[in-house]
Amino acid sequence: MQVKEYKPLIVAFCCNWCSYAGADLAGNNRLNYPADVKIIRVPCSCRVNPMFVLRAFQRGADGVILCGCHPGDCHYTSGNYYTRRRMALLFSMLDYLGIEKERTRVEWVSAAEGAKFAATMNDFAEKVAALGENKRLEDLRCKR
Amino acid sequence: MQKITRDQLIEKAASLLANGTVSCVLGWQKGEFDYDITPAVFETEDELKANFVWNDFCGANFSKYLVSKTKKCEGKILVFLKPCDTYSFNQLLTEHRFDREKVYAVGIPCEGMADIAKVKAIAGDGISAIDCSGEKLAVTTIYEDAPVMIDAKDVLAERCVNCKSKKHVAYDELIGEDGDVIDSARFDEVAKIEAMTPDERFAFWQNELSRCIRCNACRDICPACTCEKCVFGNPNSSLENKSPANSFEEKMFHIIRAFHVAGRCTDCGECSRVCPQHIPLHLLNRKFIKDIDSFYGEYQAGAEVGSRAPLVNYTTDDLEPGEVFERGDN
Amino acid sequence: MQRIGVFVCWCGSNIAGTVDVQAVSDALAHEPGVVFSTNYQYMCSQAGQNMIKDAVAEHKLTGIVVCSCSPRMHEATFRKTAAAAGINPYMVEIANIREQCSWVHKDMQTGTEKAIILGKAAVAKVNLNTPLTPGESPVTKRALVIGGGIAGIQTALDIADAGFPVDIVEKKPTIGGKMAQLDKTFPTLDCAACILTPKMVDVAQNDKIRIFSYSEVTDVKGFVGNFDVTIKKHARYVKEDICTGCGACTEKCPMKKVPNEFNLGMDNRSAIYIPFAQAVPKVATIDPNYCNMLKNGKCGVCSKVCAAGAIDYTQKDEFIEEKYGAIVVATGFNPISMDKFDEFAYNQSKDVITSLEFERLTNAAGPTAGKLLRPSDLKHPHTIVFVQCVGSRCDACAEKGKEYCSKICCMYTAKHAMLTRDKYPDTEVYVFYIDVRTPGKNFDEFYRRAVEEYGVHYIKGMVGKVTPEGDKLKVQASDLLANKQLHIDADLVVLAAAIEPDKSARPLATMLTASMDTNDFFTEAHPKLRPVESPTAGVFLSGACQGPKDIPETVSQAGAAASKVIGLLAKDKLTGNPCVASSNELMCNGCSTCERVCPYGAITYENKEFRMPDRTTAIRRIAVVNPAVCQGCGCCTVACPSGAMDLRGFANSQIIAEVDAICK
Amino acid sequence: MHNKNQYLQEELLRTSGVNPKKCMRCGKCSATCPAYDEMEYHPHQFVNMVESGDIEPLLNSKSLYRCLSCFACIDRCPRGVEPAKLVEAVRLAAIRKQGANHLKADDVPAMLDDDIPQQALVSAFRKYAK
Amino acid sequence: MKVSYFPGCTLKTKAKDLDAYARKCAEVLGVTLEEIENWQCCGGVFSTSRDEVATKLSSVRALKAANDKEQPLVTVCSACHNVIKQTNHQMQTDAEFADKVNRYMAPEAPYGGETVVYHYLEMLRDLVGFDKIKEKVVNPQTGKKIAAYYGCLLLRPNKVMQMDDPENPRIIEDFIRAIGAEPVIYASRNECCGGYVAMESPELAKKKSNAVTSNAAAAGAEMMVTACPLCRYNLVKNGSEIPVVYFTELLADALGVKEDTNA
Repeated sequence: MQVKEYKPLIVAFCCNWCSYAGADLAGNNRLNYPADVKIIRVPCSCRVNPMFVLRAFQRGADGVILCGCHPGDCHYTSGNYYTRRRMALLFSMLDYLGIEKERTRVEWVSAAEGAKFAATMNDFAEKVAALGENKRLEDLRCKR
Repeated sequence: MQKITRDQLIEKAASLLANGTVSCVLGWQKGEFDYDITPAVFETEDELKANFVWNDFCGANFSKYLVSKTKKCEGKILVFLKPCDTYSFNQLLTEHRFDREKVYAVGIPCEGMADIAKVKAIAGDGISAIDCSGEKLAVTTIYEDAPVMIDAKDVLAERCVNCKSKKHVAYDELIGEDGDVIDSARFDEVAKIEAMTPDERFAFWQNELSRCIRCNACRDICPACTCEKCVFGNPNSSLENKSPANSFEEKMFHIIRAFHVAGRCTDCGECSRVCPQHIPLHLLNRKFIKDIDSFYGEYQAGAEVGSRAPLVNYTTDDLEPGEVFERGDN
Repeated sequence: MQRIGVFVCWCGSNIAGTVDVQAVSDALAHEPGVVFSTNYQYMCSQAGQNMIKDAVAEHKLTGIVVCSCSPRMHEATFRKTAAAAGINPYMVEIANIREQCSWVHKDMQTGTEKAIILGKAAVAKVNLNTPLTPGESPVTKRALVIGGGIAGIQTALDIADAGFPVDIVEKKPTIGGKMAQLDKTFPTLDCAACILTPKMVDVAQNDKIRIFSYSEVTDVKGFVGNFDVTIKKHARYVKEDICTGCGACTEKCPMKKVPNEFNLGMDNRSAIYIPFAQAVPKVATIDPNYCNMLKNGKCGVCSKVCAAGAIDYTQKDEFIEEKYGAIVVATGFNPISMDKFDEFAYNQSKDVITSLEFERLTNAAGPTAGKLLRPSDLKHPHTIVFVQCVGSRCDACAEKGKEYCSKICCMYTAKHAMLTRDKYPDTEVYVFYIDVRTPGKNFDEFYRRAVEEYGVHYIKGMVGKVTPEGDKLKVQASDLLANKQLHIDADLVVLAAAIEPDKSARPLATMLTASMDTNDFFTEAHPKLRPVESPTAGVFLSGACQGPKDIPETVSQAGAAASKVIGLLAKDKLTGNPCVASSNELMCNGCSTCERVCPYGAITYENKEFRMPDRTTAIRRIAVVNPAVCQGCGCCTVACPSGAMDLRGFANSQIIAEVDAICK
Repeated sequence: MHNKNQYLQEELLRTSGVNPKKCMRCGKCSATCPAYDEMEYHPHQFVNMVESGDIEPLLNSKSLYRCLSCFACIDRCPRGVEPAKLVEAVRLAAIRKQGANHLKADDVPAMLDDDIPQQALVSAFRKYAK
Repeated sequence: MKVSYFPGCTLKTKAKDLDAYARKCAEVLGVTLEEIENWQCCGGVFSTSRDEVATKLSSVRALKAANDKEQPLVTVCSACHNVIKQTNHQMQTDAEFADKVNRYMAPEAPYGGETVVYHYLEMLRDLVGFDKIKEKVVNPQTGKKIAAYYGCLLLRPNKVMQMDDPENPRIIEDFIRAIGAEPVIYASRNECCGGYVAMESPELAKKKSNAVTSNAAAAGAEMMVTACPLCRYNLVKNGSEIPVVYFTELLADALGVKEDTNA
């Protein structure tokens, strides 16, 4: 029997102003991180609806990470403060339902932090890979 | 037994109808069974005398009905509010969901409501009548001649065992005495689940939520769920789904529902009361309330009109989403 | 169904080196909606752009996906290309296969696979894109400056100089602000009045500038380019246009025991008064709290002596409504109250004063006609102790004072000390400091001169207690460098009180939906790059309302704010960002949740009549987004419980389509 | 820099609840101290010396017994450092040592007069002895 | 109105008059002072150290006794007041400390700082009201120029004591006005008299006390009032030029019960 190498699928929501630019900077500096990470650009981390996070898990993502400007640096002044509350509660609820807490993360990455972006993605991908496939929040109908 | 009587309430309603203060009354009426009490609109004293009910099964929270009824009723509506109902009442006012001018709210004390499941556990099936007027509940079944006498304390609904407040936070008029906010143990159950291992938690909820038949009763009764169009019924929302096809759907529905009411849920407990599958849905909402209290400071939705709910508020030094797991973690 | 063209860029070898561009364009050709797919060496080049234009024409494309570098690099380029080709620029999406793919992955197979997925996500999004048109709104070519101190004066003059009309609203009877109360200015020691009053006259004489003195803003509606402002003009009981400012009334007024706020209560004025000789407008004002005529109808002297007939005891407050395109906040500062710092005995002795009071005591137009005499007995003080940082740099847990450095105190104290030693060499001057902070052109040199040439005693340490006894102020202080406790018998103690934003700032911020920090200073749109703009479009900041500032800094910020205003008013129309929120009124609950998270105040509510399914009508409260104010963060879309609120260009359905495409 | 008094320092900071890092070296505590002239080490020095780990001189100094516990430095410190709490912590560290009482019962009679109130006596014992 | 009362050791010995007048005046003002049974000395000074537990137990016992009767706790002596109020505050805010205390005392219900502590002056201001005192004055102290002496313990640390503005207090001045006299404001009213250090260093106490009294005299005071026996001792012993009396004595005089008091 052939065992296919397990590769986690990670969805990263990045705010346009800081984190997406941070990801670009990681690219400019040729800092590697796993290709398993796929970035979706949103205007602000506060645009990310918990529904999107669940949707990603449903469709087969193994980890979801949100990146935004550092608190206090939001392009829209306060967006990431709301993100912080929303995701704190959402993650706590997922944990309460017994879903592995390492599958979700919020990280603040500025436009200057290309290295932090790459390091964060490496670390997150590694943690998610260690957990293996997302079973607890999967929808078998959507499996690859 | 409730401290105030049906007659007191009818008398109050009749006099408010008679002097023109209100044009209709939102009250309880008997359903198919004595314990199956449904909300109804009364317009005359005769109707009240014939069908109005007030007993240990009048758990229904009328606040939500005001959203549609105030739009339909010509004059003012009289609504009877138990202490816990007044929180939902305020929360809906905060969200501009009905016109306060069109409501005459009468606060009534509540000694706690009975849980029919607990009654059945004692008296058995085949209940033909329940008399709540005495010191004890007299439950008559089709199998026995003599009624089974049950102490109301033994069959209190979970939400009443853990009653958070006997204080009315909104009313135009109060019948009886006002009580106090109670330092309840309502978060103990949540804490117990939190103390489990992730595997145990997963198994616990898998077991509970797998019973969900997606009847939407929890949503339909919830006083925080008054959306003009619910996301779960909207084909464009990506959340629409009519049956809990698999465990993802079950979880998603309940997570999103709890999240939608987070910071707005007054913990009235109606969701668990009406769940035909006896899923402890209040434990999801209470988890958010407990988290909100511990992360952002105590907040009781509906305690006052116009307060800023925790999810539409922030401080610059809120805790980070990653830190929520460190708190109290072994 | 869209007709989408996919254009994969090689970026020379930047992309093509790690991504098989042919495989990408082939794979994407089969995606739903894609009718054309190709790749080219440099998509952003003229040739590449022409290729897109041609394809649009040939294949009747309605949407474009460019797989290339970051959208932050060339999104604008390709949007222009699309517009030139005749399709809506917002029908373009970029798949970032360079910065986020070819540059971070080494393996060709991995890179190609990821590039295809990113391309698919972009295609999925474009399938749901809709043409967007930026909204346009007209610009009212008039500016409002709130506050008539040096910040407001300079801003108004600069805006007027560019040819735009400006109104200044000042709550006091005259413009001039704090600078008018100062004696000399550091580090050049020119006289404040000599440099300020000509500017005040310029304002008065400029036909582009109107001054609403003794007035305040009571309501602000609207948005950038289109503000509707209500200004309340307090009744001054003197007809402004008739009064000549001769001053006869102030001389004859029998009520002369009114504390003179211009001299900080150190002397008295009459009930009808002109704050100071060079006031602008130079018009008398009757203080209704003290005027006997207004209080009990007995007097009327001023009316009798006024040759011009300007007195009008029946005048009422007046409300003026005016439209503005831009608003500049220049509300300034005040020294904090010394009540919580009574270890310095400010409330117990007249001879313990604040630095601003000291300014008046040394000012030729002040209560002592410029002679340095102490308030209690009008004697010349021979020992003066200056205390720095009173109420500044306090930790929040000390529960009094401010956490920030007030910035101007070190320099003005050096100035006071130097001037005192210059004029009165027989006076011993002590300055107790924690740190001397003098960053600024010629600032440290100035401070050193105070020490070296003028012999001011600078002592590192703080005063702990001031005990008035007899005609002395016993000062107990520490000298940290000598490790000694000092006891000085002083004649005058001067406190460098922390400064705080004017009390009117907070209600004003609420009216403007402009944000403030915890100290009530206005927040700038970006601390480095947009320091004179508030996050609220069309609202600009000038002077100390944004943070402690000295005069040169205030004037430069005032000019910067003016140039921003001029830039705005020079436009005939404002073009907005079309990626804004909009609410589906059929689904809106009117619950106000979105309004509470909107940082721009872009959401308002209106009651609208709806036909209900049962053929009745009902009035419902619904949210309305002002597209000119919305900046498109999308916070409201997540806050909205019913999903009525969505964001154009980043709609729920589009993001979900991207998620689905990535996870497929 | 090696701090040989690290354990004692941590203990002092913990029991006093003082964070000397908040100190901005303004000297207001020493400016306000009524017992300054009788002290070898002054309130601001307590803060600085504990922070730098230079604690022994303080332990052996009479300054410990001159603090009047008037709390003026606590109220007037603009940074909320509360030096008196640190003096108290160092003093306890000194007198809690075996035989290190500063005041012995035998010394007391000589200090008394007819009018001295009891509270002075009990206070002195609290402050000087364990 | 009934309140729990903690007299303290000095009020049972050297300052009996302070106590006797306080009791008599309370009677007149309609307050019943119920002395706590078996109270123990508070220790005279509060240790701010978080690991000092045993020395604070006597204060907790008094607080707990008042709490059991659901009464506020009133003290007259500034030192007792300071110690008890600070201990109460520590019980409220330092959970580790409160836990230790509760384990040590093992009360039926743990005590968490619920008792409200009043100084007698606060009781006059907040529970009785200076207006009411004014009404009850039969012998107004008209014409007397009186300097209030707060010392340190009444006001500081302000975060805990929460009695008045620590730098510009007015509670005693208001009291002086209520009994018909004229308060004299002077800066040293919240400076230390030398306290217990008087035992070991009488010179220091003399210096501090003289600074206070001379400042008050220079401000035109004819008399000083204080609430603290140790303050009074230091001021008087070190040769105050003007008399120093307890505020309760003045109050008793104003209320016309000075002669009836068994002081």
